[in-house]
Amino acid sequence: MMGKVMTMAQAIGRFVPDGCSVLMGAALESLIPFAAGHEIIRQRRRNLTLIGPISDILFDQLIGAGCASRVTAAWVGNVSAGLAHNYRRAAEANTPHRLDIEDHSNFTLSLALLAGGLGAPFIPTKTLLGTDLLPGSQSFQLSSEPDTGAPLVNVQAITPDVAILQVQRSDREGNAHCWGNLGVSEEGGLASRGVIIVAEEVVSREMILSDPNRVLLPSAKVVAVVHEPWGAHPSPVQGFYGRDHGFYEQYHLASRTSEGFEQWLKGWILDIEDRTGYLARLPKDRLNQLKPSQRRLAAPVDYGY
Amino acid sequence: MMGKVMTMAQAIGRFVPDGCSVLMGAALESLIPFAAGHEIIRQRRRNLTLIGPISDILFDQLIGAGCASRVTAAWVGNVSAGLAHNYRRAAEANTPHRLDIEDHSNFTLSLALLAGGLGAPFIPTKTLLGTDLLPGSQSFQLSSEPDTGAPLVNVQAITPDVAILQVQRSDREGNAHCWGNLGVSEEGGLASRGVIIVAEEVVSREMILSDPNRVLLPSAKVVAVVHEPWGAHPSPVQGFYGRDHGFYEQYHLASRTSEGFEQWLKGWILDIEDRTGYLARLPKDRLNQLKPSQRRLAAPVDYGY
Amino acid sequence: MRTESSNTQYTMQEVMVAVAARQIRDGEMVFVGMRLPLLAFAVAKRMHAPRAVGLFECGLMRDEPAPELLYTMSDPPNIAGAIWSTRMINLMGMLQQRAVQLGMIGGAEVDGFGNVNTSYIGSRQRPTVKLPGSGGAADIASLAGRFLIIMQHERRRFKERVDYITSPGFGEGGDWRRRVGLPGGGPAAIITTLGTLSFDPETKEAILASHHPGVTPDEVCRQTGWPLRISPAVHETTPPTEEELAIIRHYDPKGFWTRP
Amino acid sequence: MRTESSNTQYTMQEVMVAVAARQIRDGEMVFVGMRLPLLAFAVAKRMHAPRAVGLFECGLMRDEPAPELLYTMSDPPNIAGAIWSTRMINLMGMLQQRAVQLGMIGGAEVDGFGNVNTSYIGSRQRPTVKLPGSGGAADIASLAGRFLIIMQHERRRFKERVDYITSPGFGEGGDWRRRVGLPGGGPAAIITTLGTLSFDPETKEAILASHHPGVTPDEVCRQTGWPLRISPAVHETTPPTEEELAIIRHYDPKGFWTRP
Repeated sequence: MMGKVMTMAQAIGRFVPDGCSVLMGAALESLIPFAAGHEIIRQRRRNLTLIGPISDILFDQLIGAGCASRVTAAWVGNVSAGLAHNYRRAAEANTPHRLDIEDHSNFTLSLALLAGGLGAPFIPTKTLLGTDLLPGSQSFQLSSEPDTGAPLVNVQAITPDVAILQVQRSDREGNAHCWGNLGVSEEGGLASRGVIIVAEEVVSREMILSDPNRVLLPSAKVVAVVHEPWGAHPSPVQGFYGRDHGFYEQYHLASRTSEGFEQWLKGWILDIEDRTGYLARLPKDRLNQLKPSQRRLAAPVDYGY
Repeated sequence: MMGKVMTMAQAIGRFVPDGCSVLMGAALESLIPFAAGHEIIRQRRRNLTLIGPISDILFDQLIGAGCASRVTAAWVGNVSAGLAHNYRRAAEANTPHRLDIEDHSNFTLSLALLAGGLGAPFIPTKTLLGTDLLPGSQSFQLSSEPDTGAPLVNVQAITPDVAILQVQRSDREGNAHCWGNLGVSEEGGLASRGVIIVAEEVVSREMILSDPNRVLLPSAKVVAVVHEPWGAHPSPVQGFYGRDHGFYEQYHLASRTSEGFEQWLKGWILDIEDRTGYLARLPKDRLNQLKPSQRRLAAPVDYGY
Repeated sequence: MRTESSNTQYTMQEVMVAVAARQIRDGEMVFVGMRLPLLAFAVAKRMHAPRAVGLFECGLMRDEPAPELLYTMSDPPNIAGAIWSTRMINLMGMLQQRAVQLGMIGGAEVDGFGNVNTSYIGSRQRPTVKLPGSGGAADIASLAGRFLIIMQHERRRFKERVDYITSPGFGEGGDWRRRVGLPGGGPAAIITTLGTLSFDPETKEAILASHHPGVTPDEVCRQTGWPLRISPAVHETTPPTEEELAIIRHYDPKGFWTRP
Repeated sequence: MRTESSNTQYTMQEVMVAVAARQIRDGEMVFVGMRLPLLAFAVAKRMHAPRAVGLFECGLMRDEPAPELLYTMSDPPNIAGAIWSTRMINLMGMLQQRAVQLGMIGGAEVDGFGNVNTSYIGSRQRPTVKLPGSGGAADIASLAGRFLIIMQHERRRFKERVDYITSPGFGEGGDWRRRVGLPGGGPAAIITTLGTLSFDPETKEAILASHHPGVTPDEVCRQTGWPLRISPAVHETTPPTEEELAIIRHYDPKGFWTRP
């Protein structure tokens, strides 16, 4: 029996087929699984549905590379630098091809994933009433409170085919520890049919089980564990590395034109074999600069009895 | 300005008035705030609505003491020993007085509290369809899926006036760490208008903030912090003490008759001033026997950057 | 109250644990209830289902049984070494997602379609006996792929029709579950102190499938409050093996749950 | 692009931060948005609202500003020392519970009733400009007790009617919010690079409340795409004090957000 630990190429090859729906960027601006996204691009996946609250340039890259036919998101852009150029070109000019956009807000996307993980068909809310996100959307149904008749929006459940979640550490079965802001990591993982865990460290089962409250989700959901140090760069991973702000800025400038993006894509993804190649292409000492300058250990916790 | 740290008597006196709805026993069989319940009994509160998934004899004590006019729960009994005698007497014979029972399952109670914390009017589910919990209940509304017409149960939100949550440690503002099975502690705290934190240890702000993922809920919700070591006895607190199974058994036997319960109540609650008196009444060495025989420290976690 | 059979002494509770354990298939997600199911999960893990995963509604998931006897599912030995310690709703959500293949519940009353009452005996307004209520049992019965009912077999508990349906079995039989909209598959068996009942695939009536060693089919019928159908293939329950008994007694050395 | 006024040099972004900070009241729960609001929260905490609490939709709550400049709200310095690191939905739930008194959002287009567009310029089917979308802004606008809109003041952005309502202001004015069922109180102010607009309590029209130092009411009107009403009490915006500026520059020493 093949275990769950595999290379990124194997994980993407087996669990992210053409046409599937994939949740990424669940922790918002941190823990973004860029290494996984880049491998999806390298394997030239097509017609993916990208799902995520905001994506901070990962979705922009996948859209520009032609992998996505649909985006279900609250926000697609470059958080510290501005608009997402490939997203714009796709929406405004069908370049590289047509892109369907299912607009959510951060709240409705998290409700949709929560409903998915709960096995509930929808969850009602009062957000977005009166906005232009509602008319014609498949994500929302207008409804009303049975007692008062007050308007409600029923947010329909989302159940992605696969979630790709970056974490600090995991054992070989996918029992994983994750810390920092969680965004929709838990709801998204529970709502998805399978989860690919991308871990900075693969550690012993004993280490993970020493702190079961820190475990993100049940390993029964996990189909693959990829050991990929620096897998979230340029986004930050608490305790491991900070955010590479300059990288976002450079991408923003490079991707202003289709040609500029093609060149960026070639240099940073297509001409490179894997994450090791990507890291080697970073300026000398960049990784060192991003490493924590200070440890900040959590207070001890005793599970003894 | 008076801070949030106060005695149990002060906290119950100020924040658990007659007629209010109070959530307790949110972590099911562990972390049950018995010390708080006993103080409610000593202060002779009346007409409370008790809310909790199961209560493992705490609700039985409050019902027997005449504090409750309503119970919203999934289960009221003695988990390791059997039925709850006071609950039976109240339901079967209006002794000591009439008790309204709002029946839930564990899932619907957690959905109701989740809805309360989300500010959603209800959450739909398929549990309980066809059961006798539905007819005539105010907690549930029969509905159907808009697309398919399939039956649904809309579980109405619950927003308790106050939640009493036992935790391992808290700072003076109510930033609290809690570990072990959480039950509905988080949903229940977020759904409630105020939270009383009962802590085994009151620790520094720095200790709590060293691990913000371990924090149970926002301290802005917390109205009182009570430092009450052994406050959950006879229920267990991971890392602090185990479950006193014999105590449950003894209560079960003592409470078989109203007279037996009255005597138990007098001995363990009414004739005692506070938790210190309660602990002093326990057999010599009982507390030592319940203390952990082994430490099991969680693996270190680094929030550094 | 031990029964002699072949060379081994065992209690009816031990038989029930062994029978329940054998219903757990390898790799399944199992919603483990209180008391005997806690032991059945441990036996199955050690015997034939090493990859089964146990879900405890208080907010725990384990892929190894706790190392010592559990009086409640929130006991410290069940928390330490869990693979997930979380909020109850996450486990209930997995149940509603249809990710849980098997659940186990107890009951005070059951009827011929496997409906279970743990709420009110007599009328709801003025019950003769107020029972503790659903806990998570109604959710397991509503949503699990299939579930086991584990009960004391007495005529007053095995009623033609329960006074109150807390945990839904097959309702009025036939396609009742589909009609009322319940997603789970319903009860797979009633494991009692006298035998094991399964269900007719069409009518969903309970049928006597096996009688425990030392118990005749007739005795089972006498303790059942409706005319109990007997399977043509009815047989004596395979008693717990030495190995099964050893595991049960390892976890419950003083017989807290198994020697009542 | 600094403006000289009294003795102090400051940028329009610094004015905006100071004006936004003054809207935060002590003890309030504040949903802090990206960019300038990050700084406004820090200024308010240090100046007049020491007990304000900041909510960051990525899943963080803080009662002290992060010790260094944040490029995004998930940056490591915002996580370390948070009073709660959790799931997004918990913070959004507090917003819908009406527990959050104030939120701050940005925008690409706004209209005279404070409706904000951050989604589509032109048609939805074939937009001239596809903007990033709502993020959490539509939720803040829908649900917060009140909210601030912080924007570049240009005629093409201040339109009689926005092409698309992402974040609802007062809709068509009057009691529109109540009619469509929005629980939050709506926009309290639009803080721009030229001045501050408040809203008529009855009609809910935007009104020029103050113009920033060096800017005339006339200039503000010229940069506004509808006939902007001017408050009878219109006045010059109180410029940032030395103390406010010191705090802003402590947190943004290189002017990443405040010297565009």
